[in-house]
Amino acid sequence: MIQKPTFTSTWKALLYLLPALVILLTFNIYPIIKSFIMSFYTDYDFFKDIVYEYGLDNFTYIFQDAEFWKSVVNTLVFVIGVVPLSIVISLGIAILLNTKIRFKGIFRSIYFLPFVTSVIAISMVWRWLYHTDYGLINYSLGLFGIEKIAWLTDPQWAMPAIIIMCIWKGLGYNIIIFLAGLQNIDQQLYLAAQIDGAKPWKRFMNITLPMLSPTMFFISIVSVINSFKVFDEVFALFDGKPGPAYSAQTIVYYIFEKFYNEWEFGIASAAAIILFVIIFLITLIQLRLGRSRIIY
Amino acid sequence: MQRAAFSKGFIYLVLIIGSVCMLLPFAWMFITSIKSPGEVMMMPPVWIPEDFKWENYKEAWSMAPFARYTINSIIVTVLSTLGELVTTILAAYAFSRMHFYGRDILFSILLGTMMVPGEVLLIPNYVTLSNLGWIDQYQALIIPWLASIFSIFLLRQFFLGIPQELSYAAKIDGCNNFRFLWTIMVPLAKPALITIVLLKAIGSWNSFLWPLIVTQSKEMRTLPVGLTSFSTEAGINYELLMAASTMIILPMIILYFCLQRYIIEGVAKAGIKG
Amino acid sequence: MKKFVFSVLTVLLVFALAACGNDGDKDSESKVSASSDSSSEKIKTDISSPVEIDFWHAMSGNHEIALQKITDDFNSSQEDITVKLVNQGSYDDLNTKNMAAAKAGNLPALTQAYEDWMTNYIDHDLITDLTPYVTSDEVGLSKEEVDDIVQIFREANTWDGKYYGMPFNKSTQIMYYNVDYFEEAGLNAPTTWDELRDAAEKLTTEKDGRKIVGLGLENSTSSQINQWVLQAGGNYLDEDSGKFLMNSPEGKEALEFLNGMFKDGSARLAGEDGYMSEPFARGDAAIYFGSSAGIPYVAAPAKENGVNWAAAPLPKGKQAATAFAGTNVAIFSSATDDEKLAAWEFIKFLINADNTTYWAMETGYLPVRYSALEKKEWVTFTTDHPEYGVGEKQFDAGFYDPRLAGAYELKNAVAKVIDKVFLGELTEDEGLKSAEEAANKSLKK
Amino acid sequence: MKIQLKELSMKFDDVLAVNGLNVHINKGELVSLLGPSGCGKSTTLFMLAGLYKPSSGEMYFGDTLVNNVEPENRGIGMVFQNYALYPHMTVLKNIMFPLKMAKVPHKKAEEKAIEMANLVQIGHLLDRKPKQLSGGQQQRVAIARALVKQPQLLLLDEPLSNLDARLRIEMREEIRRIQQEVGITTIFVTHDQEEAMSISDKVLLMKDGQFQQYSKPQEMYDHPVNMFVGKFMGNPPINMIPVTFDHKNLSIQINGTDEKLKVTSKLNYELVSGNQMLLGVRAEDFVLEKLEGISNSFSAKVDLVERTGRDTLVHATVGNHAIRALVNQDFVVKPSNIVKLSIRKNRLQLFDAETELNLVLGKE
Repeated sequence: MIQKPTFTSTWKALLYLLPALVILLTFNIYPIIKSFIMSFYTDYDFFKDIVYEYGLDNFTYIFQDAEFWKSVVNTLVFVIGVVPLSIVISLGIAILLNTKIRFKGIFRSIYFLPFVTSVIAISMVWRWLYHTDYGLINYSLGLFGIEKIAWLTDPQWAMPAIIIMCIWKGLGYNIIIFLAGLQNIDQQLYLAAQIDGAKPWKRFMNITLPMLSPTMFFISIVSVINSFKVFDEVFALFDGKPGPAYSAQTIVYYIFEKFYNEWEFGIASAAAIILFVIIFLITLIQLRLGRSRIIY
Repeated sequence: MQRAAFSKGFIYLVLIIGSVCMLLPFAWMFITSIKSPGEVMMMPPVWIPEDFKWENYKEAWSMAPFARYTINSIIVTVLSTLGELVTTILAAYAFSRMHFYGRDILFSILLGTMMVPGEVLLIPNYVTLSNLGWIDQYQALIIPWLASIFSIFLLRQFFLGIPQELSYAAKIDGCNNFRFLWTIMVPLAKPALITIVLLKAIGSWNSFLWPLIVTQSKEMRTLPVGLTSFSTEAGINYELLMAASTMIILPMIILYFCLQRYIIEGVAKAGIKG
Repeated sequence: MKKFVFSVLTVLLVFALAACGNDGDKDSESKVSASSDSSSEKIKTDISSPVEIDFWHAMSGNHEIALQKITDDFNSSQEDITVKLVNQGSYDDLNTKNMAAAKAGNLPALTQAYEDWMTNYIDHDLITDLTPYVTSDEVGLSKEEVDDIVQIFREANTWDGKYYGMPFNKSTQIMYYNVDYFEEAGLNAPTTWDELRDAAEKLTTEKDGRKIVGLGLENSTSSQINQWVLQAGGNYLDEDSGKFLMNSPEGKEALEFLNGMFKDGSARLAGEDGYMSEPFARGDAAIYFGSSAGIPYVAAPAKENGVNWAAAPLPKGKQAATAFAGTNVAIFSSATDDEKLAAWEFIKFLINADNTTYWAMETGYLPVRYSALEKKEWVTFTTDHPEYGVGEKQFDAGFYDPRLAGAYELKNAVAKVIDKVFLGELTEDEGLKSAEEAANKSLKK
Repeated sequence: MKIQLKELSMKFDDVLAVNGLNVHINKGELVSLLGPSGCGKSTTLFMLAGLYKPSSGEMYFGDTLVNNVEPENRGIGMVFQNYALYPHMTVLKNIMFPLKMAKVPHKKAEEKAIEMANLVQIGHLLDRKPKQLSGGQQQRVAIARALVKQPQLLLLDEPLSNLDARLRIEMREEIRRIQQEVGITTIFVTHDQEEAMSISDKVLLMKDGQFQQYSKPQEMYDHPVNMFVGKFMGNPPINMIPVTFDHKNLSIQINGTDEKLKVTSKLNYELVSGNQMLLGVRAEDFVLEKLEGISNSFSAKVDLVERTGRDTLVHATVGNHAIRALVNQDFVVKPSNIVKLSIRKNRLQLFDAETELNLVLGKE
């Protein structure tokens, strides 16, 4: 059904769009453009809103700033730590939940529970769980004879601490999406494979995984993008600091720091643009890989 | 037969261990919240406090203006959710059912902006709001969140799935666009709308960075922001901290258990289509 | 998916175009000089109509209650001025909000401010020169009154001979120690580094399954490293030449001293406890270096836990040095004349001898006037509570943080490096070297 | 209400979906718009409904030009291919919806809706939701909803295509019954020629947006104006045998054979472009004989005999052309028999090979 836009229809549609557009233009589009422009401010009086100089200095600064590279590395470690593990665990649980068992609904609800809770509140709880001397985690490890770990105060353990908490929090979301994907697989395929003599493992490798590839693809893209933007968890878990000796500083934290603590708008904006470009490139690569891997 | 029973047992075992891991933080939060200060720091940990110190809740509640925080959180959550619902319905209708110049380009631009990390928007937005004189007022907490590209996208997809003929039929039946939207499309899109409302409500209730930045006085803080400042005040009185955390998390858990079917279905749908 | 990519490219293009269209138009404007000759300014000396002013602060808990009391007293003492307290969270939050509000043009009349913030505010013409108020015949302070303000605090509020603020909540580092533990071990409160080290080592034990550390330090120790450097006889930063001086044998000595104790476990940072006051009050640390403003935070829980404690001046290294911290009050220049005057009236009230004494007794901050120290209430009070008197004993050893513009960034940058040394990620030498690099980098900006 | 379309055209981007349609529909008639998919029949219907605006041409309802009249003001009812029932409303609410929109008082609207539901025989299903109904029942609800406003014109867009074979026949009779009971002018879109033949007063046949023929169904069957119409109507399809025309003797010779037939029908010589033609004969119009010597006949070799109970369908070859003939079931014939075929009187069509037009002059 093809209908052509007309002047009248455009005018009418604008009325419908107006409320949303006013908000989105003011609070989404304009700030993006503004931030982009700001990344080229090299000499700027924030209070008087005067820009004395434009240039690429901010980008030069960032590329030479070891702190920035550290935060890039940290973010990458975080992404690599969270995404694959989370996908593997949630896929495993989703597959178990997709079998003929009882209390399926209850299990599903339990796994999803962390997703609805406040990052801030639950991070406080994790801070308590991670406590070196009185935390439940070290106590449990102690039962297995493992020495106390200074999760929140040892720079080497800060990233693992945050990764564990984020996996815990995000697991339910992935499980739900995997379950939806699993339920979309035609059961006849399994019957056919069974008749062809495929054992469970073979059925998993040859039916489940390939048929699940679009879901997997979706989850990996979403998780990677979200993981690149991690901030709240870091902020709350380390009580407003990015870990001991900045050991868990992520890119967004770097941006935040430059913005709010140092008032370096140009540098912060430039870092934000770089983050955007990184996410964009990685998504492109994923799309490329996805195209050749996805079976249907 | 035996093998099947064995593997079933194994499945239950794994799922139960997993569930325990998922629930333990909540349980520990609650247990700690009713302990006495002495029990909190005891090793090995105390699983059942000697007596349940419910007064921890009272103390935490009175140490900071949590009543005010709660009211603020409710106001902000309710108003921004309702507002977003209206803007989303109207915009999704325009994008899914109306033909106008620049529709596809506009939609693509909006979708493209979803890739930009939200933190980038904070400072320019702060400046905009302060120019409007809205800092430390409800407007600042609500108005920027009255529209969401993600929600519009989600609802548009749902609207596209409703047969075009329905709108033709309604047109012939004498129903104009606006009325059609509210009497036919909206009731039909109920599942999608519930999803949008729930995700929004959860997000709004839990949001942190924005209220932190645009509120100045204690009277305007929402619960998560209040909690962080409380955490500095409470120091390492973990029983009070956990009591406060419980109070913030509990409403969402209740909401979740009442409406979990919609939330889970909604996430599944939004995920698959998105 | 092609569509998706296309859309993103479209967005990028839009930005690029927007960027091109917008630059250049402001280049021609020249920088506006920040300095202005304010001493000759005429000020308003009477209030024509009732004024309400906001005071943005970062006080919480007991401190906030005490401040509220003084403010209430002020509000009921006269009719024209109402001061409204607005808690802005932490100090960092307060600074952030001041900056943002300056931009937005909705600054309050009054704020708490550290010296290095004030340097920055002065650069941007944000705060008012208070000299005309101080020297005013009608509303000013007499010579005696000016001299009554503790000298080091006065100096800290003076830039080029002009007052930009008045000291308000000033604190100093003091040493808290657990009397029971010291008695048990037969030790006296340490007065030198060597004694400190010795005591810390001896008092680090395990008791009933609980670990007790000899010396407990705040997490902010790295940003207060200048105190240790000064004690070691070195210098941190030269305010006049803007040179970072910590990369020196004295700096190394300070780092090695601290780090040595961290390494052998006789000292620790508060870590996940946030502040060391609680663990100390719980008996988990034998000695604790903390702010005098933390006295109420130690006293209350210590009483609850039955911990006996006392306070003493910080042990000396080559010399005695203790950081004076805490903020001043300043008036924003965006306020109207009436508001400025109202704010000035409030400042005078806030730091008069009675109130500064009351404030000090309630909070552990120091009285900011010499006359307060001699007040009978104060003398009695400090006799009953000797810990409150420790701070004033250190006035001579006091120093305040460098006030260069960008000092805040510098301190942060250096602290980050020092933290790495404490955490064993860098050796002392590496730490000093990269601290110098970080400092020079932020000085150059 | 009579309907008149004058030079009606619709263009989507570069595609001419309907091209210069001129039609006159009398009051109370049921007209089928027939044609293969993509021929423009639905587009025409949507223009009549006012859902599409024609690119050019005029539409008259009665004497009123309705080109710019909004759908709701045209006095039409419409039934969609997928019924387009409002899924969240009960049957009653669905039927009442148009009345509600017209601000008919609730009580009266309900009465009318129930009356209409009874007419389409779903009075017992009023409280159900559409999902709980069978296809046929949904169909009836859709019709009731379309008729409840008492429109002047009823538009049906392939209403039977989603039903199974038996239900389709039942509903088609039902639609005819209701239409005649209400006496409403009705336009019915379908791609099924049999459906169109059985239900309509008149059939409008279209192809690629072009008008082909507009006449009574039997007339269209008996006298297609061109090869397309001939082929589209009837099952089994009409036999088309290439022939060469002998103008002098008024006879035709089947190409590739010596078989000649005399042509007795009157031909429209103005349409002739050469002597290559196609002989069109419907399967039932062949007369089959075993015997030699029957005049004006030709021989063919039997390939296959299909018996379907009522009829016998004989597949045969003449020259190298396959033909099909329906014969009386008493007639016994076996594959590889040679049979004689003649054509019933006045039942042959001759199409010009180049213009594809029917050369036989019709009655009109």
